[in-house]
Amino acid sequence: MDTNLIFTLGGIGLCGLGLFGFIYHCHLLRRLIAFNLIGNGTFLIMVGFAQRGQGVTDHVIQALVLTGIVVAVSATALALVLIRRWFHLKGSTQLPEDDAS
Amino acid sequence: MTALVILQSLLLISGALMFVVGSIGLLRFPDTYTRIHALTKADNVGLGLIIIGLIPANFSLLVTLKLLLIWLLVMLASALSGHLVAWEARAKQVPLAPSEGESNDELTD
Amino acid sequence: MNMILSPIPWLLVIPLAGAVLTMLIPLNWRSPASMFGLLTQLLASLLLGYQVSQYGTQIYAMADWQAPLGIALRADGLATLFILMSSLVATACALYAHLYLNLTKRGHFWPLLWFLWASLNGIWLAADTFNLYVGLELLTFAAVGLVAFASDERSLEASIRYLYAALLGSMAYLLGVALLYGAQGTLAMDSLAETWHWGPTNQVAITLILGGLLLKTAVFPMHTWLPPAHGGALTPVSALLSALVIKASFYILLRFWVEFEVYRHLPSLSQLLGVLGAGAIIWGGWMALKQTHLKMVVAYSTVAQIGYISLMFPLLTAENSEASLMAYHGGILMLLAHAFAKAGMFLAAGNLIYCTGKPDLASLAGMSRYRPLNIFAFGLAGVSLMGLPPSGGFNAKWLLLQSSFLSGQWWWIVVLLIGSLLSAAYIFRVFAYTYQETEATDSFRRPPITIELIALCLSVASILLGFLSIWPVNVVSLPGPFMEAMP
Amino acid sequence: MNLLIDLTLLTGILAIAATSLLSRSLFQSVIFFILLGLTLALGWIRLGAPDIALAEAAIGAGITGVLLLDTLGHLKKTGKLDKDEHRPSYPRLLLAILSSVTLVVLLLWAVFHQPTPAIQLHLLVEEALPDSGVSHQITAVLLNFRSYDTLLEVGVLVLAVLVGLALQTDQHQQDSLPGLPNPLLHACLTLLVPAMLITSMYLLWAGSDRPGGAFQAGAMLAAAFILLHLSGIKLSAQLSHRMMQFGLLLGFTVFLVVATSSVIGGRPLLAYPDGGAGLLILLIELALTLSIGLILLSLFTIANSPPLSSRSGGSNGH
Repeated sequence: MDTNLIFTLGGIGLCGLGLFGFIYHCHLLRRLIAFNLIGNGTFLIMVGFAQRGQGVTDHVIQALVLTGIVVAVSATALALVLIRRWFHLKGSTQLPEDDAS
Repeated sequence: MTALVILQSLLLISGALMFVVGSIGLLRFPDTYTRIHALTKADNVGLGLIIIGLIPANFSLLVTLKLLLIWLLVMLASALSGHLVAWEARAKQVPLAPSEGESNDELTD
Repeated sequence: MNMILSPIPWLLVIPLAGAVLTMLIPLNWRSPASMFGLLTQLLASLLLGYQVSQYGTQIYAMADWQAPLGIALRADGLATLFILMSSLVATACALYAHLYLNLTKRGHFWPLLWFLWASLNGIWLAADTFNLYVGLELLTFAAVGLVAFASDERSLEASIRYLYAALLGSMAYLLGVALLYGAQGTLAMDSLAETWHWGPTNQVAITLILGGLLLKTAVFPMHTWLPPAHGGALTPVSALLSALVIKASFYILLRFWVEFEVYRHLPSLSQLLGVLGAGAIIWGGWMALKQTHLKMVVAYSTVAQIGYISLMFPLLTAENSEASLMAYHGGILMLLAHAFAKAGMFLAAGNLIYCTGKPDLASLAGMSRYRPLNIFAFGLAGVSLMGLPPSGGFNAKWLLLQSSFLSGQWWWIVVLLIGSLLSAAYIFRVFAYTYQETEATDSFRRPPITIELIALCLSVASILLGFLSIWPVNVVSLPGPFMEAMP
Repeated sequence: MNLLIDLTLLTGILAIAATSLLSRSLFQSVIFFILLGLTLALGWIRLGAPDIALAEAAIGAGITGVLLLDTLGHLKKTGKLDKDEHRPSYPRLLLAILSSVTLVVLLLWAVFHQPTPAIQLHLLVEEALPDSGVSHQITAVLLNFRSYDTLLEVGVLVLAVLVGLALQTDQHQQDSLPGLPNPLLHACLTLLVPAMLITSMYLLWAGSDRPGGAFQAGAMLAAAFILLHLSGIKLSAQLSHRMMQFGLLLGFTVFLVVATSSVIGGRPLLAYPDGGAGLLILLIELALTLSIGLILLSLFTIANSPPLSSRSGGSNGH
């Protein structure tokens, strides 16, 4: 059990938890948090799994994760803008329950 | 050398203990004001102990100064945030805990 | 080749610069500046088309670093065709938007459109898996922004649904890319294909990537986010989304499918995709038949059409290379015909709604007498979508039918026939409404003739494609790594 | 010993994530999410990725956390937060459990059958590093080898702000957040803000040969801006709308101009001229830092400004 494997497993756990929350919850903020959990899990898997394969610290994948983190924060901010507008218009924090994806 | 290691370990462990005590205080104290007290005081002392414990590990002046700077900034930040929380709580008239009563769950509402 | 004369960088720089510029300059200058941009984009795409058909596939090393270390762009026949398609459709939609939106809305529309265009070109040209991820995110944000900026309740709900589905899809894609990198140590498509081996890691990676992309393409049963988003957006946006945006994730799917020879190793997956496609054809057609709002009919028709395009996957088999080639050509033609026909249909539908002021079908009564040109545009697009001769849609369906015969998978023929009947039904149903004469109010707004002509041009293009099918088929068959990996 | 630390961190991360996901109180969820970011930063250090640790703490935990908390506060202020939170349906729970278990099993299967990668990209990076103009590998990858990705990524950031702006009709509207009139806070700001600015510049400078870089520096700058904003000193009020927009786009523009100039010079897009790479990278990073700071601030203030009353009824108005 080396560090890379342990954190890869942690990433898998986070992805699983996040996906569960993303589907299970209706509240838009909770689903957003769940999405961020999947994101963090994916980043852990990216670095842990790549470094486990290469056997050294892999700076390429670390750079990619930096890009990923910035994209994730933009996504979160965009979603929050939409959620706030939705809340303002409808006074609700979840989407109508016809057949939410 | 070993004496130094023992001293270091003592400092680090007691610093960690301070954090533990602070966390317990945060969970167990009855109202906002006492919780701030537990948190900030224990954290400042705990971090101080840990930083003093870290200095001799691989002594260099630059690193020592950086560590002390970290301590200083954390103390400043925690004092300020403690003050702000208390100030806001007072402005909202969050009551002090009655001497024997139930805790009012400020943090979890 | 001279670096200045290569149009590849300009296909990315012009839209990105257009986005920055249209954010900075005053509102009333944004349209003229964008018109200039449209012109240069068209020229650049035509130049690329010429160069690729003359000199073959072009590789462009970004920042002068060769592929596994740096990012390479690759313009092969498929990419070139998609660049030309997006240039033509986006230009038409942009001109329409310029005439359709008011000054403030237009001001916000231009930068979003330029970002959308930049991401589309980036995706068509990309030959790097992570670069595709960033391109997909850029595309998602631009598309969500365009949906949301109608800024009423319905479009806001649709944009939130769309954003959440798309984010989940791209995260699944990224997870797959992470696994591929861990297994092979590279992100470039070419070097991935060279060192590819079908271990469990790669299988899981491909599953995740396909899953994510299917969600983003809105393949049945993951299509629920699509109809509200495409039906609820402003008209030119609906056209852009249906004609181009969903094609991007499909295009990536196709590239992965062929270049990594997924069809050879996971044949059961290709049958599954075919079943999903069949489900989409039937369910989308059925739902389109039940809608009461005009744009929702068109949006559900997109769901069904995605189904047709997905039928190309089970027909791309390793056993019968002739049938596979036919299916590939049929699928691409279907995609192309759908891009033009659906853009034309959405614009024509938007014009009709503009006339009546109401979005529902019942208020279309009398339209065929009042706006015959518009109904004609709608009808021509309908001909291509139904697959009646002579149209691009007919040729595409014909190729798919023949391919099903050749490879002995007769059950897809049944699906194709049922789908055609359903699409005929929902399109004639719209017509039936327009021929009704009621004594209800007869005061219609008159749209400018130019926006009707734009819709007509797109519909005519989808019909013309029926006569010119040989040209796109030749372009997508130009030799390159993609064609080498074909069965 | 290290194994023990790793396993403790792993357990902590999973426990915190589960709490953040399943806690009844939304406030607790957000707080635990921020806590997760900080714990993950420790994890990144263990993985030998100090750059990501910095970014995770500053962006993942800091900026995301502030955005979430602020939205939560806004929802609370407008009342009736938890009222419409009925429990999700049973089939939904089943679907959630099924898909997450499937995902975990698939991923575990994939991870434990990892082949040896055929290509060792890090060798190529080391080989090309002397020509990249910087000596820190991550900065070299981000701003030289894969600079195209970074260009598009900055585009994503700009686009997020753009969408936010497009959803506001009146761009000159000030946000509703009153500043905190606390005297001690304002006194401390004179000490804290310069310290933050210096740290930000240090991070930027360090990026060329040590962990750090434009994104971390930009996040630090944004933190300083947001702190100022919260205490009532509004940058958006000080700068004109046009100046603000120019600042938002500066980084992207500089990046794009540098990229295009190399095409006009007859080289591929984004290729730096011989010997000028280091200087140009620093220039781009400087502009990016400022823009990222402003962009992250705008993402915060846009979310904050009062949403406008819904516009004229029909969606297809001319």
